Amino acid sequence: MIVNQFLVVAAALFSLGVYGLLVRRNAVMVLLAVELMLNAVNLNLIAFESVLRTPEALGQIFAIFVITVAAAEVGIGLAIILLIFRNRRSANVDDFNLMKL
Amino acid sequence: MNPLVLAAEEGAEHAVELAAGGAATQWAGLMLVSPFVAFLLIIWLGKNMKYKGGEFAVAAMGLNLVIATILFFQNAQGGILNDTHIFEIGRIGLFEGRDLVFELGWMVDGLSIMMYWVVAFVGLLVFIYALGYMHGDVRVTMFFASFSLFAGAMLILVGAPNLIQLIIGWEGVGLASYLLIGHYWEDLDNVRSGNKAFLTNKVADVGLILGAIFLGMGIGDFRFTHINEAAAAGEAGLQTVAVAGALLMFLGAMGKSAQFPLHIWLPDAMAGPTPVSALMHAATMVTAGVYLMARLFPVYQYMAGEAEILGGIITVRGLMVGIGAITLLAMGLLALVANDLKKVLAYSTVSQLGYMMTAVAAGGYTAGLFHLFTHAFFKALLFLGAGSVIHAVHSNNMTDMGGLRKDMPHTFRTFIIGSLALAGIIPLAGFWSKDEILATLDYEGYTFVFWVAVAGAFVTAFYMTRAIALTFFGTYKGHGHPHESPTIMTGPLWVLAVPSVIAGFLNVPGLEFGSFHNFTTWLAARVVPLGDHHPEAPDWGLAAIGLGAAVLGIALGWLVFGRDADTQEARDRLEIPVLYPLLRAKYFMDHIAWAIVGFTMGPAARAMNWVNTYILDGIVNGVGAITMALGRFVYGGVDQRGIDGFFNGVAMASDAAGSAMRKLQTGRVQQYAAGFMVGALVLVAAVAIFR
Amino acid sequence: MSWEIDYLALLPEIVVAVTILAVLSLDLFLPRRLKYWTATVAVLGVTLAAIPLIVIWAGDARASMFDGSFVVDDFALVLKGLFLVAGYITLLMSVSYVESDRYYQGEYYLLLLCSILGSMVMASSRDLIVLFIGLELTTGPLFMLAGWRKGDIRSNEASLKYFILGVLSTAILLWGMSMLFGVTGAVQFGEISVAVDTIMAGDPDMQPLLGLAIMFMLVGFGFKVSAVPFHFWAPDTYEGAPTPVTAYLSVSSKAAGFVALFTVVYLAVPGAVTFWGPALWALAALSMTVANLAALRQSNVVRLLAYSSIAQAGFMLVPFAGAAVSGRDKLGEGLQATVIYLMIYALMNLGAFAAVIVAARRTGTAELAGWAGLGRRDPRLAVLMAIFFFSLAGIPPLAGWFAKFVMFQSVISSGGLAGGVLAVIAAINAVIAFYYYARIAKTIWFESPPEGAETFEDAPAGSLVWVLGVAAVVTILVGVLPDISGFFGRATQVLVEAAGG
Amino acid sequence: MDWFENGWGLSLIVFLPILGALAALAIPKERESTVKQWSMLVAVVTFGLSLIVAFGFDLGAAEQYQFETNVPWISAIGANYHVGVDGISLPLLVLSTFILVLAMIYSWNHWEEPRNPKAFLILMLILGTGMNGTFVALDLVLFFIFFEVVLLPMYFMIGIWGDKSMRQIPGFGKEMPTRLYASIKFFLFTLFGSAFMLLGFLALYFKSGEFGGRTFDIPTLAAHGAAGDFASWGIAGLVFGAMFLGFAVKVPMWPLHTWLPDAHTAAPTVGSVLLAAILLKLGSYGFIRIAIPVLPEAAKDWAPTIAILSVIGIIYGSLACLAQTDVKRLIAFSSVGHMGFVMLGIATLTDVGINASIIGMVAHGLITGLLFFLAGSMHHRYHTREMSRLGGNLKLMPRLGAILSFTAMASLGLPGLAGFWGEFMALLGAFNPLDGLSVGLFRGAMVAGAIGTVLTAGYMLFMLQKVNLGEPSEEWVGHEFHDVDRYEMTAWVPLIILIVVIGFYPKVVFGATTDAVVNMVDNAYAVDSTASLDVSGS
Repeated sequence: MIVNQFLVVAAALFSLGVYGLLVRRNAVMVLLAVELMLNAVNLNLIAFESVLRTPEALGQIFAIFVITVAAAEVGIGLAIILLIFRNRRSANVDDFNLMKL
Repeated sequence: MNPLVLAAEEGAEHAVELAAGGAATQWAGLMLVSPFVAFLLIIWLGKNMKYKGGEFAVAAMGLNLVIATILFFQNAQGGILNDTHIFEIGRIGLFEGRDLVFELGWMVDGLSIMMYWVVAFVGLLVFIYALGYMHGDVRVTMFFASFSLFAGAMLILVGAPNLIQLIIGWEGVGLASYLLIGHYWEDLDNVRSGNKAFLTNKVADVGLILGAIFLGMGIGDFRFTHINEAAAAGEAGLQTVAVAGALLMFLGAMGKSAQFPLHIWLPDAMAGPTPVSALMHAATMVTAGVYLMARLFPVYQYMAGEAEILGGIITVRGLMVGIGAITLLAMGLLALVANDLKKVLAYSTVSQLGYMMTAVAAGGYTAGLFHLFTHAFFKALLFLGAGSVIHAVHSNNMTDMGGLRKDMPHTFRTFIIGSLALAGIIPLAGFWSKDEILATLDYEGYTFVFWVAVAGAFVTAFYMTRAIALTFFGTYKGHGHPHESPTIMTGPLWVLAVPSVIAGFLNVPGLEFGSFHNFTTWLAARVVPLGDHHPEAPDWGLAAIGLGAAVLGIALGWLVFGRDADTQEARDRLEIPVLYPLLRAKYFMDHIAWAIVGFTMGPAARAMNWVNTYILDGIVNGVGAITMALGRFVYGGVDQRGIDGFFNGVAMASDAAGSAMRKLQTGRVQQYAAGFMVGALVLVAAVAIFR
Repeated sequence: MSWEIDYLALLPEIVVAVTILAVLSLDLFLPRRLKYWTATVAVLGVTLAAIPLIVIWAGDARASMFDGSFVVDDFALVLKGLFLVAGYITLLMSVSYVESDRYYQGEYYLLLLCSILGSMVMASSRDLIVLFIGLELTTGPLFMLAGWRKGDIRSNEASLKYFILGVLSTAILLWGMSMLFGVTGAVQFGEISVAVDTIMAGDPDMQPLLGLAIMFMLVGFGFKVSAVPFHFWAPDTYEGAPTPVTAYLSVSSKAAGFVALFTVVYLAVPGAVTFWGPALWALAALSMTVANLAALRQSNVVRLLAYSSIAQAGFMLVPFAGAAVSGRDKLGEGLQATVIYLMIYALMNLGAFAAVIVAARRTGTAELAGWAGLGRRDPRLAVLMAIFFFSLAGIPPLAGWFAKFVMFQSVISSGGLAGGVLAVIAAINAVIAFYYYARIAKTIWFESPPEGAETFEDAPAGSLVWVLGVAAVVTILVGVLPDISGFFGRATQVLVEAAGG
Repeated sequence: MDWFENGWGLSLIVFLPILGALAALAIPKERESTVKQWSMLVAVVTFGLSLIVAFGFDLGAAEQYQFETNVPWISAIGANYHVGVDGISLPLLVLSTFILVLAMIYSWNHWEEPRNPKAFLILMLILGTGMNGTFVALDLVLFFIFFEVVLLPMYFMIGIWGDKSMRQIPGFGKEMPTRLYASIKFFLFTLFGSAFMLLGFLALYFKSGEFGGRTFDIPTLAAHGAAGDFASWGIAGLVFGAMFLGFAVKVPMWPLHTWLPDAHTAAPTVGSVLLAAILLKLGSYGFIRIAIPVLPEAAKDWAPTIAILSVIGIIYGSLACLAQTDVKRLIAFSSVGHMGFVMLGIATLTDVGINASIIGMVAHGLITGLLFFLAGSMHHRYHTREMSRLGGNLKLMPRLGAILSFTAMASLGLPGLAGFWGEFMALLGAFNPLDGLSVGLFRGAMVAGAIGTVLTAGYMLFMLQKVNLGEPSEEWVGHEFHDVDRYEMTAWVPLIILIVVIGFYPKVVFGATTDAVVNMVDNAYAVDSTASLDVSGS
């Protein structure tokens, strides 16, 4: 089944996203890592839809929603990063640990 | 109809043979109440009266004496068999038809009437005496209030128709005793004496209370009549509880009647004012133990007496007789070396109580009680006499006295009468009662104890002679010039001297006073027949032995102390090696007692406190502290940082991933994300593992 | 198939949506000094939205729209009511807060209203896609609101942390959803449920995949309800965000997470209870224990409340988890208790936050040490605070006791050893939790105020007084007559019946 | 008065105090005397109502619940608002309302720092509602609520008005204020116990579902217990244990007592009085009202444990008293011993023992309440409670000293005073415990308990010696002391009178309790009324 290969790719993408999110220091890169994960989800949805062939093409519809929301989230994310950059002159996520013990 | 009868009829269903004795028995309840009324009046009004409230106390006792005398004569004429007035104060339904009833009331039978009369008679005289003795003392009001409290409690005790009321009265007299011993409480020594008396008695009271529970719960009733009937009926099933109850009761009696080794409180109790010693620690309160034995006589006689205990070494009766015998001799010896006049009398009292206890235990119901009866008069007389002396010389110590016979003629004469009665010189009261005890011991076959009692008689005579010699003969060694006491004090002495002389004739075997019969008959007026032995005629042979011992004692005493009572040598003659130090140290009983208390209670108390503070509280605080520490660990070590730690561990385990994973430690947000992922992975892994 | 739209049933959402538009337009046209009108309009809109809600509730009109993807039933109505009330209270709390700090008022209310709308949509969603949209609509605005104090670096940080972990959870949730879709071939809950039953009955190959899908989704919901170990964002975000937003986060956002959780597990995957039951059990036990212990160490009241709300989430999960570990036939027992707990928690937690806002404003700090002797400086506020905190601790006769009571009742009722153990863990945690609530009472009542500390005689802003008063009265009233919260519980019947089938 | 008898009289007694407290909120803080008068009025009216109940109570039917109200309350969990009194609760209800009045009289001019009479009185009134409510509640949930309601006021009383001194707490590094430690300890302990108690209640609730409907109703559950429905229930012992934890903490029984000395010592005088006089009774009352009738078989299994713990408590408490140097702490520890007797009575599971425990509770309430009043008044005057610094109190303040002596005597169980009956009858009950319980063990407990009375006497006399007797120490020479004032006298004299009256006429209490207790025991253990008493001791 070809769907398995799609799924493997999606899983790899997702894992890359997780890795990126965990290790990249620059906030923008973190944001991109999230995008990667969301796109892995999209790939997943489309791949499943290609097998399932639901009457309403649910997988594709779902994917479109995800894309839309992802765009919105990136918008929010960039806004926040911009805000922080203005205040701190840095987009490095390490710099944010004011509220510790 | 009077209110007391109405009250009695409330509980009529529980009353036994109501009102057989007529009006006087119904009014007898007043005796139990009047001292309490006096108590309240003294507290309320006493302060501003001439005798600081003593008037009320005397009046109450006067009333009691009237009632007691009427009862006494009615009983003497055979008018009263047994009359119990009870009203219920509490009831617990045990089982249907077998309610556990608590009652207060009064019992009118031969035994209680005798006690009523003794308490009222001696009490009244001592109260009157105290009006003079305590004049101008501190807290006279409080003194008379406590005195009245004592009288009331004592009457409640002797009038008790059941064990519960007996306990109330019993502890009540204990309380009064505590208050009066500690009358001069500014001096902590007196307070300690009071504590000692209370606590020693309290130890014994454990016996009384447990004994009451055994008998009451075992037999199913706390009423003496029922207990005694059950004992007389001799149900085999009751044997165990009867023996246990009897022994425990005896423990209680030992405390109150100062039997060896629980006698230690009584000599110290002399710290109270002398009238207190006279009434409570000689004539009445300390006889409560003997009274209790007599009240429960059937239990010992029919059920418990012959039971073997301690693995068959000894019978219950044997134990009791033995303790009585030890007490009568050992305590008598202590009186030999005491320098405090009151302590001499105190030890004498303990010794005489030993006689009574021995007699009652051996089966001499009448003998023991008769000695109680006569002893009350002459011992009260002696104490009051001693009080009179002390009042005059302001010291208890015989080394501060001497030669008082000229200065205090009345005191001297009455003291001599009392001493002779105590020593058992014919025909004074003590002779007859002691003779009856000797006869009983002889009849019951306690030969050894008989000779112990004879030795005791010798010792009694000896120490009394010594006391008289040191106090009234020789030269005065104290300060100032002693004066005879006022009439209000000497009057009671003379009044008491009368029964000290003649009371013995009331129970000379074979002698009856017409319709008045004699002491034996009076006491026999009770529900359960006793079956004790009554000799038909005096046994003059035994009497001679007793009398001989007494005379010998007096003679020897006079020999040693009489002529040169003042000199040091006179006293030194007594200093027999070993025995003298032993006696001076009071057989080390106080030391032993304190050692026991000191070595157990003190450390135990501290240990408990330590356990509380460091173990139990320690656990509690420890749980608290551990929780807080756990909080610190969870928050600081796991929640805020633990992912580092987790990944450090992972990194060490896996070199390949190491370098990459270590980067995880860089940012806090990413730590969180890592924690997040770990959680997700664990959940996923759980699915993998458990499915 | 029914594509008919019941506009009455949709009216609450429509009203809120219209309000959003109105606020947006007003914000555009109003001069700065009149911007406060946006607040008035927002409050008015939320209040108005409640009217159709009540009308629907009172009538028996229940609707299912968009092929059953959007349903208006008792459960949805009750939760919408909760969201509206919580939103209303948050708006009131915000008024003086936002006004005094000269924030961007119009946008603030706009975003808050969007979040409220999102949570309302979630309550009705019976479809993965609608649920996702609702969830994002709820959360998205909050990312921004958390950072609303633009100049404050802490607020920035709160926002960033919330955002990063939020999108991560979204991604994981979506990953789970996509797998669920793949396994079952459906997005509508009813259809998923049927497919899940089939798989559980006779398709062992698919079961692991299904299990993974559910686990991934649980992670997403765990983030929303801030259950341990998906709670890391909460303390920092709560501390840094503007306090009214924190209140909203701890109540509405959390409740939304619970709604999502309920609908999915009861309507979509009840058949796979053997997967998610134990997981929830673990989440409940962990949340209670870790959060309570961590809360013992807090010195900042808001941060303490953050941990407290994590622990409370654990308590809320208890009946639900207790029922779930006992098997599908017991599923009905837990939900009612959890919903009642949620309702009562929302109420008292909002009250607590309102009190904290006032106290922090007056003393100028949210550090507990700074509140010493508040009982003498402002006794009325301190009394209210004691009421809310002791209610959170579950001391009768304040409302919190009933929440705890139904929690225990439910978990014991569902029976079983696992349930019993959870009950004991919860009991011990209830005692631990009391300690830190009492510590606040101790500081404000038992300690002396610092030398020369001013006393506060004047009343705080009217809107806050109203919030505090209502919350306090209702807290006590529900505590004394808990039956009035009973209908919340009955509303869960819809879900229970669906799950039982 | 129909409404009063048929239902709402008790509710009035329960809720009047809290309504009064709410009304008092409206009185400005500055108008102290108005607040005082108002609270006093509320307390007196409540007491009056409880007297009406007491006199309206049909003693002939003491085993039945009277003045009963039963209306649905929380349908969601099946709890009803069910209140009523029977012979067991009546004495305690009257005691509770009565002590509240006395406490108010006493506090009229005794205010600990930081004063604020309004707040203090409001807390007292709330406490009143909790206490009265617990004694009349006939529904487990209702009982639980009232049981818990008393916590908060007491927590605040101790925490705000309590002992200001600092104390080194073993196990913690730094010193902390005594009152803070004591208040939190009190609260956590009780909460810990009641959390488990609640679990026990819930287990009962669900179990009852197997026998005709889940219920929290105490009489119904007791009927199930009597019918033996719970006899074969596997976890009945655990459920009893859970309730035991809740009640035993409150009593308190050894070794769960450690909160008590701290709480009592740290609490303000009136707080100590209420704590000792009423709050402790909530626990032992719970045993009698709930634990035993509902789970008679489990109670039987637990009875030896309870008896042993009680006896340990008696001996331990008394010994610990001997080591105390603080007068108030000594009195506090004495409570451990006295409540040990109460629990020993309960453990016998006989009517004698349970009656003993009830009269013991009443007596302890009166006596220890009075002792705490006295300790408070002495502290008020000497500003110390260290016994080594006191002495000669009787000389400095004859009346105070005399009352202290009297109360100490009552406390050590002197016959003729109230304290005697509880101790004596507990021992009496232990002689013949319920059939099936180990006679040997209980008689051992009896003997140990009796020995405990000696220790009690010991520490009480020791305390009198240290505090009351002897010459006053140098420190107080030339110091002007005010002897008992009229507020104190007014508060104390009724207690003294009652101690004597109950001492000589215990029927005041037994009259109400006997039938109810007999009925309870007979039902729970289906005692065969024709069986004869076992006297052989085997």
